[in-house]
Amino acid sequence: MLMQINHIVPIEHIITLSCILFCIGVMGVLLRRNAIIILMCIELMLNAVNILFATFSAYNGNPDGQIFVFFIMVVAAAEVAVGLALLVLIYRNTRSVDVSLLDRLKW
Amino acid sequence: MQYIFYTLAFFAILCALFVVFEKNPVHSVLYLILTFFSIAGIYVLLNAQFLFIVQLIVYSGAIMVLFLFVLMLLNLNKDTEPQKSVIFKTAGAIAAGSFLLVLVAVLKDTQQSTELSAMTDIGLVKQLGKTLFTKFVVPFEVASILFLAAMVGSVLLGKKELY
Amino acid sequence: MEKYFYLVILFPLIGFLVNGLLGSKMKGTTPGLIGTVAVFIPFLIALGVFFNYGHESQPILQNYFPWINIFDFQANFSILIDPLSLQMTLIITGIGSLIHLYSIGYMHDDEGFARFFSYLNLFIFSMLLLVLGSNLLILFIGWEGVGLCSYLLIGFWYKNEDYGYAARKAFVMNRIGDLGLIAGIVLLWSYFKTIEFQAMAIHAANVDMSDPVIIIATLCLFIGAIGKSAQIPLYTWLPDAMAGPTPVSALIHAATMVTAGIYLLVRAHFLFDLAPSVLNLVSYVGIATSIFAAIIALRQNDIKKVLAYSTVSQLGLMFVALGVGAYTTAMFHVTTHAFFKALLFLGAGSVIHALHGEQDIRNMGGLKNEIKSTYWVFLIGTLAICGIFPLSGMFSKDEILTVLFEKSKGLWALSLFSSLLTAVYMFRLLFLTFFGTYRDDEHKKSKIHESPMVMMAPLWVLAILSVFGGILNLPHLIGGESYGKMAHFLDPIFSHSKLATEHMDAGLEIGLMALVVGLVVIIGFVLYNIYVKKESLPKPDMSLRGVEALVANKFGVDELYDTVISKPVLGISRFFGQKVESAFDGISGFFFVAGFKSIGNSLRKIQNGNVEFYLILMTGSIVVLMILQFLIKI
Amino acid sequence: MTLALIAKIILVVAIFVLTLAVAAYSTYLERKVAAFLQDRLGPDRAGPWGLLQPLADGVKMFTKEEFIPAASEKFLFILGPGLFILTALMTSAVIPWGPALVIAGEVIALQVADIDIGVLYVLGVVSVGVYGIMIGGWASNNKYSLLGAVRASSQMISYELAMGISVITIVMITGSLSLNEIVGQQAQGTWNVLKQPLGFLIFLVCAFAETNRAPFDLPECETELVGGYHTEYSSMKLGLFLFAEYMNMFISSAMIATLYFGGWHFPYMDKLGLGPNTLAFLGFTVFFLKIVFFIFFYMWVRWTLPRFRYDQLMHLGWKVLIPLALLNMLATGAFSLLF
Amino acid sequence: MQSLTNRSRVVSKKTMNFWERIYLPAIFGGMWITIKHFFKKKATLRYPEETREFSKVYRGLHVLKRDENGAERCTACGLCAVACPAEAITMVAAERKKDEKGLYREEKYAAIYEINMLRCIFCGLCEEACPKEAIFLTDRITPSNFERENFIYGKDKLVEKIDQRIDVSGRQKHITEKK
Amino acid sequence: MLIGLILFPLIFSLMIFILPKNLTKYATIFYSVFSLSWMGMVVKNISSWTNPFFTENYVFSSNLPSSLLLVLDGISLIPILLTQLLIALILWMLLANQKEDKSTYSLIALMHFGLNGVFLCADALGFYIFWEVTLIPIYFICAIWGEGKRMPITLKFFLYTFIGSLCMLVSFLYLYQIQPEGGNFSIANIFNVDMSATARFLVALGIFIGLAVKIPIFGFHNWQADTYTSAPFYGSMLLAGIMLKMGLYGMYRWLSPVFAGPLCCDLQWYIIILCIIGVVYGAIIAITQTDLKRILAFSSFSHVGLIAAGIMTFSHSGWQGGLLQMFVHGLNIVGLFYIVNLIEQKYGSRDLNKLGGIATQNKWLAIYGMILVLGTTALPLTNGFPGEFLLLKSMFEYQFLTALFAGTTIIWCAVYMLRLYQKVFFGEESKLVLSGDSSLSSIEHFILIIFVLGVLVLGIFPQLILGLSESTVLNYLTQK
Repeated sequence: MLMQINHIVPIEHIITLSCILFCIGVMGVLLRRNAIIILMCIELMLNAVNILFATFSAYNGNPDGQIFVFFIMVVAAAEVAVGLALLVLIYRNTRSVDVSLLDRLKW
Repeated sequence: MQYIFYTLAFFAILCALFVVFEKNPVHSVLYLILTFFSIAGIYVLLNAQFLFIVQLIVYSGAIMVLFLFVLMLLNLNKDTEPQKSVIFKTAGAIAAGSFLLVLVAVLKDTQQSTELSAMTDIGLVKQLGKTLFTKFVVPFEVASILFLAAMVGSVLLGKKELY
Repeated sequence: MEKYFYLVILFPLIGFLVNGLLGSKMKGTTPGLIGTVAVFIPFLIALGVFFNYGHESQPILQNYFPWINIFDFQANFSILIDPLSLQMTLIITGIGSLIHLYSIGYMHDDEGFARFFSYLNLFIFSMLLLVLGSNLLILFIGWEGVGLCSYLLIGFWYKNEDYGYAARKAFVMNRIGDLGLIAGIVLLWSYFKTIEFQAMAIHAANVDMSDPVIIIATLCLFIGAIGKSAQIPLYTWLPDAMAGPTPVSALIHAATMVTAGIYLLVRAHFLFDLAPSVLNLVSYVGIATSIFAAIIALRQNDIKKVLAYSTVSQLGLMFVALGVGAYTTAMFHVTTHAFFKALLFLGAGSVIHALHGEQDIRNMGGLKNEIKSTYWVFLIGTLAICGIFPLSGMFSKDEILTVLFEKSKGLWALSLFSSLLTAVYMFRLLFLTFFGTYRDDEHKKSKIHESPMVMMAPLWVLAILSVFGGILNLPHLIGGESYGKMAHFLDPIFSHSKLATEHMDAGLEIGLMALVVGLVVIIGFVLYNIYVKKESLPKPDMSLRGVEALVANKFGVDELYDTVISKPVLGISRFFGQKVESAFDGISGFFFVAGFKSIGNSLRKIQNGNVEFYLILMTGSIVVLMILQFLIKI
Repeated sequence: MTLALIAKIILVVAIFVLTLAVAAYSTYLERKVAAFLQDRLGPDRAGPWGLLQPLADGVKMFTKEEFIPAASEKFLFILGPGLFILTALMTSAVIPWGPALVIAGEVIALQVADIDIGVLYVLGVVSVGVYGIMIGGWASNNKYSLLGAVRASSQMISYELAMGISVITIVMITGSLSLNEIVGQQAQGTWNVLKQPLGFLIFLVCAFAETNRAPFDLPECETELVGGYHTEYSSMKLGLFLFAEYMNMFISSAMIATLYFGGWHFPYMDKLGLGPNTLAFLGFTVFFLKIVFFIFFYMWVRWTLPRFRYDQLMHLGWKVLIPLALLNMLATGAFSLLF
Repeated sequence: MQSLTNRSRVVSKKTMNFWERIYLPAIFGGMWITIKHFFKKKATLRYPEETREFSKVYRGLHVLKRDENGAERCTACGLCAVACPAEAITMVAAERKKDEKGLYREEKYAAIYEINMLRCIFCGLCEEACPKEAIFLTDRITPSNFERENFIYGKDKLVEKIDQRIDVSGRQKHITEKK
Repeated sequence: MLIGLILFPLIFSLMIFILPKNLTKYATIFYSVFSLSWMGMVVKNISSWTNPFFTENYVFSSNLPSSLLLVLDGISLIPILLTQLLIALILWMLLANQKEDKSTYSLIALMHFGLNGVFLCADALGFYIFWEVTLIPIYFICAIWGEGKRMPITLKFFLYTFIGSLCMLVSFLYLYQIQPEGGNFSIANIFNVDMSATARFLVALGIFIGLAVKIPIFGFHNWQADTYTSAPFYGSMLLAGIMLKMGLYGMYRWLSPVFAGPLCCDLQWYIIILCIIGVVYGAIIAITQTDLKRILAFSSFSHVGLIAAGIMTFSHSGWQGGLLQMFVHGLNIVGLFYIVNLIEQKYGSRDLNKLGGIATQNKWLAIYGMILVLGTTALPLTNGFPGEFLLLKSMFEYQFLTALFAGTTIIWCAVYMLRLYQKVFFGEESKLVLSGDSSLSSIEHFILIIFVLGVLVLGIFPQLILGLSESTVLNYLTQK
């Protein structure tokens, strides 16, 4: 039942879905100033890519893609852990998570 | 069958849009969780059980909880986020939009793929485990080191003495 | 005997090493004796070879090891024994041994006694290399070596800054000449593909006259010679070189080293023969130097300075002779000049020794009674250099004048003038030093003493040589059948010379001789009248005016060089060292600091720290790249 | 097909009812046990021995005033308890309740869905379970509730790790993620608790923490947070929260029993020579007894141990349990490699 | 300092050993204790069905006694009110009418006699102070009420009913002994 | 065999950190002796003096376009010999100075590693990597133990060399990139390409800039004097003695193969002009300097300019003379730096105006100094002469007037060297000299005697060095 998706849904549609999600993520990153939201949007982008991987994996019958999704998740988890820790730290210092305030890196 | 997919896809996109446009960060998080659930559903449709469950555990169960936790910890309710200037907003929207345009254009340009195979059991844990621990064993180990590093890093960052 | 000829070179070297390394531990005069022996044995060897060396003997080439041997340049460490080098060897070792002997007495109180002898031995070694080297590069070793020794010996009393300055001046001036010599060597190599004298001589026979390369090469060699033999414009170092101990002045700056230039020209005569224009230049430079130095000598009051300028003047005469192709004549004058100038210097040294370091002739006078022996030898020397018959100087000088008379009347007249000037300043020196009354305080007078035997013996030997040196190369007129022994001896060298001269009419020769002698005698009397009878003294330098002051001040050439060369060089050096370097600093600073800074400053505006801006920029550029990729397919 | 489907539907309904019933009676049991442990009698007025007390409570809950704070996020405020109970219910789908029944020649497994990643499913659902608390706590717009929610989330995440790792050891031993198979293997061999005493202990502790039970009931501790995340809740929404908690307790007891105590298996089960249906009934009974024991155990512990301080909780989770679990895993791995 | 009781223990802060630090034995010990209590006899009294025995000297709700003839004993002397530490008792005396002879034992009687039960501390001093053995504390419990004013008990509640005499002999004896 | 030359320094450099402090001395002695004897063994094993003597290739991965290709031929033999000798000497000097810092020894060994690599590696990428490796220790040496404004000066030095070497890297990468499929970085392949004249010019320019900074050639020299002055003495020695030779060596090995075609002839001419300007410029500046190290720096600048010019003439005498002079200059300048160091150590200053009369106090130092000064001044029968003569010869044959201009170096050199010598050793003793310690320890004597012997022996038998490279140079130049 489930295994028939590749006969029903054209792969392009899934790819398009992935693209749309990715671009929504990009848009979120660009539009929002809340660092947490931005981080979330990055997660969204990662997920969009994950869909692609999973799709190609399923359509090509090659498990490697799914393994990559797995790795991406690993990296995402690590990224979120560190990123959020950083955010908390930033918040402690600046009382805000507004990215536009984070211009101390400039020299 | 395909309706499930399109429903999920529609739902995912809708929720994703809400993630971006919702004022309240907590709502954003919740919408993102919904998006992730939809994506998990798509994984199921793609016969990727393992991914489905990992998506559930890792993204919904851990990452998003973490987000929510941080949001609550910092008590960032709505309206604390200052708005961007219109220029940046427009620029951002245009950039993202043209990005999508380009992506879709590229996609259009690619050749229509023919269906290749329909191996159904690749999403099973056994199958993935075999691949993971043979072909990808080194990246796997590296990933665990990465995790360790991330853990140590976040613990260190959380320490008060650091700043 | 010839087999062991390398010992000639080796002994002085050994002497140098022994004295240099162990000398400070030896007691008394041991280093002096070692030094003397180390020169005397080579003299004996050379003498042995000399007597073995017949007229028909071929030059002996002794090849020791390849020194520089690469694909396109070879120079062997080899020596050439032929009449010319043999003669020079004899002069060097002979006079060298005498001066060494003299030095034992002269330097015996000096704390650098051993050092002095090691330097002297090193000098002898270098000088021997110079004259014995079979190729230009070995000659160059010696050439530079003697320059070094000259430097070391002039600056022997190194605590004195002025002496050090004089030493450096000598060395640097020599170096200027050396540069010319190197250039010449290279040119000759590239022309002949050899720098061996013999090989070059053979090749030279097939070369056209006035080949431009040869002209430039000979010019270069001549520049070298100018430096070494103290000709205009590089002569100023020689008078200053009198800062060294007097035996040094005698050995190096009168008898041997300064004649290296003459030797070089003689050695390379086959090249100069091909370049008449250069030869002309040689004679012009020579005569100019000769007169110029002689004029300066007229107004010098330092006993050694007078002799130094005299040396320059005599060297000039030799160059004049060379310039007209009278190589043998020049060599003859080199030889006799070595005798009497060494004698004069050593005599002067004896005087200085007697007066405990006093060198100003205005503070002397009447010494002929105090130090008779010295007086006599000095007198002989003076007469010899002035060309009084039958002392050696007369023969050699006369020969030059004769040749010149034949070649060019103008040069002859000028040379004659120069010779007369020689008489003037020499008699002035003699009279002021030994005649009249002692002009310094009596206290000093009581301390005047005659030099010890070890000093006087060489003096007397030299005096004898000065007297009879003429025998070596008597003119046909006087010597009859045994005339021109030296010329005969040297004949194989010059056999190819295209400028070989014929002897002139005997009557004319006698006339010229008589003219010179007569004039000299007249000058002698006039000067006797002025300095002894009237006891007129040279005025203090301060009170001199006009031309006199100019002359006393050596025509201000030192000052001229100072303003024209030294000061600008120092100025340029400071300019480079401070201004230009800091300009470089500035430029590099501009590039590394200011340039990057300004670029950075302008780029910094992009790095405004605004994350959203970065993000939009990033996305925008990705879009652009993708569009490019899409459109252009790079 | 139809029979199986009907059976499945019946099973689902039955389990649903069972779960609710058990949860309901857990509240009764809680009071009763508490009373007994404190030398009291507990509720005994409603019905014989107070057996109708849960019903009375239900009636009370329903009849109480429905109160929604004005400053709250209304939708989320309502969503919170719903989500919580939903996730609590979902877990029961993969638990094998007993040996398979054989009705009319068809084997009907007493399990709603025998998916081969059952363990992961449980973990996943449990990890999602925290959202109910968090949303509810946050939506109350109350400091205490928010603190409760934050505590709940961090506690859940922290203990999930140790729990997951200890479950992994089980998976390592059995080589399967399917709960059914895990039980089957225990039925063949020994119970896992004997192989994994340390893992069991860790799992047990984590189960306590995951269900927010004392001594880990920090998200709702009355003395500090005045009820924590459900401070603002009243009426049936509070009831749902409490209900869900008991459901969680029930499910986690079931999990403990399944993973470590052989599920429906009891010693000498196959020696009895009984029919499959009897056996299924017996098995289910045994399993249920085990569950009841663990529910009792929950209560027992609750009334024995004092509540942790928050830092102690984190200390225990991160610095004791996770390292221990890792060690346990390593030891198990080494052991299974060596022997 | 000498401790008042001998139950105090010196607190030692010694570092715990391993077994103590993992707490498991302690936990199991605690659980053993609780489970022991599980099986203990329950202390609960199912109240309405069962009641607990009062003690002999229980001091409960007051009663104003009548004599054998049914006449009130109280003469409104006010000694009880004076003795009351909580000042819960107030009274108004009145003179007996002729026709009231059967009602009151003496000429003087308490027209109003009130005890504020919210103030009363059931100390029993009124009992002891009464010279006429008119007031006694019984073993009855003061019933609860919703209103404060209902706790001010008047004679209607205090005086024993003619037909429901309350036995206070135990109390009487006790007081007599005390006196 | 050759790999040992690279490996042992690396091992030692790491090992020295592990060893206890009191063993450092012995380890260093062992190491220096060992590396010398290893070198001796290498030379002894050379069976045929036609090129190359040894080739060793260590392939890390066949996928990499680069491998560790070590080649020893006449051109690399001489700098390698020099490196072994000088490193050993510098280590001994440090021991004589009782320098205890482990890290210094380690850094020098690291330097040794890099230098040997530079001189041996015939793979462009490897060459570049070793080239940069040498920068690390010298950076630390200058930055940690330097004096004066060491940080900005070291930074300047670093930036100069680094930017220079980047230009070189670009050229190498270009050369690699234009090769047909399957190309690699080995020296045989990398220059075996067809290029347009402009490209060739630019490539040559890039490589030249990288080398020119290191040498340094006029215009790229600004870092030199400051760095030499501020660096510690062993830093200056490493810089002037060996690192500078890297640039010269690079001209032989990496620059010369690019030269062909008309545009490059222009470049050749420009380079020579620059070199010669540097020769005179440096010499003239040296005349008025008062800091001994600065004089030596400018002297070194002047001398290497001549070497570089000689190399650029592409003549036998220029190349042979250059190789000889590389060796000799390394020996002399290090010896002089050592003497300067001894003076500074004993008398506390290296200012010309504050010194004087050392000859009276310390006769032997004066003698050693004199011989080294004469060697630098290129007096015949000292080692400076044959090389300088050959270089001048090549110059004269290339262009007479230019050469005459360049030849003035022998005059300038005499001027500033004798001025230096006179001011330091002659004259009346200055206060500092009188108060200083005027004795030489036996190890100092030993080290100085090695230098002096080097000056004299090579002066009399320059063929010892010239012979090593003759066939290689012949091969190189005839192939062109």
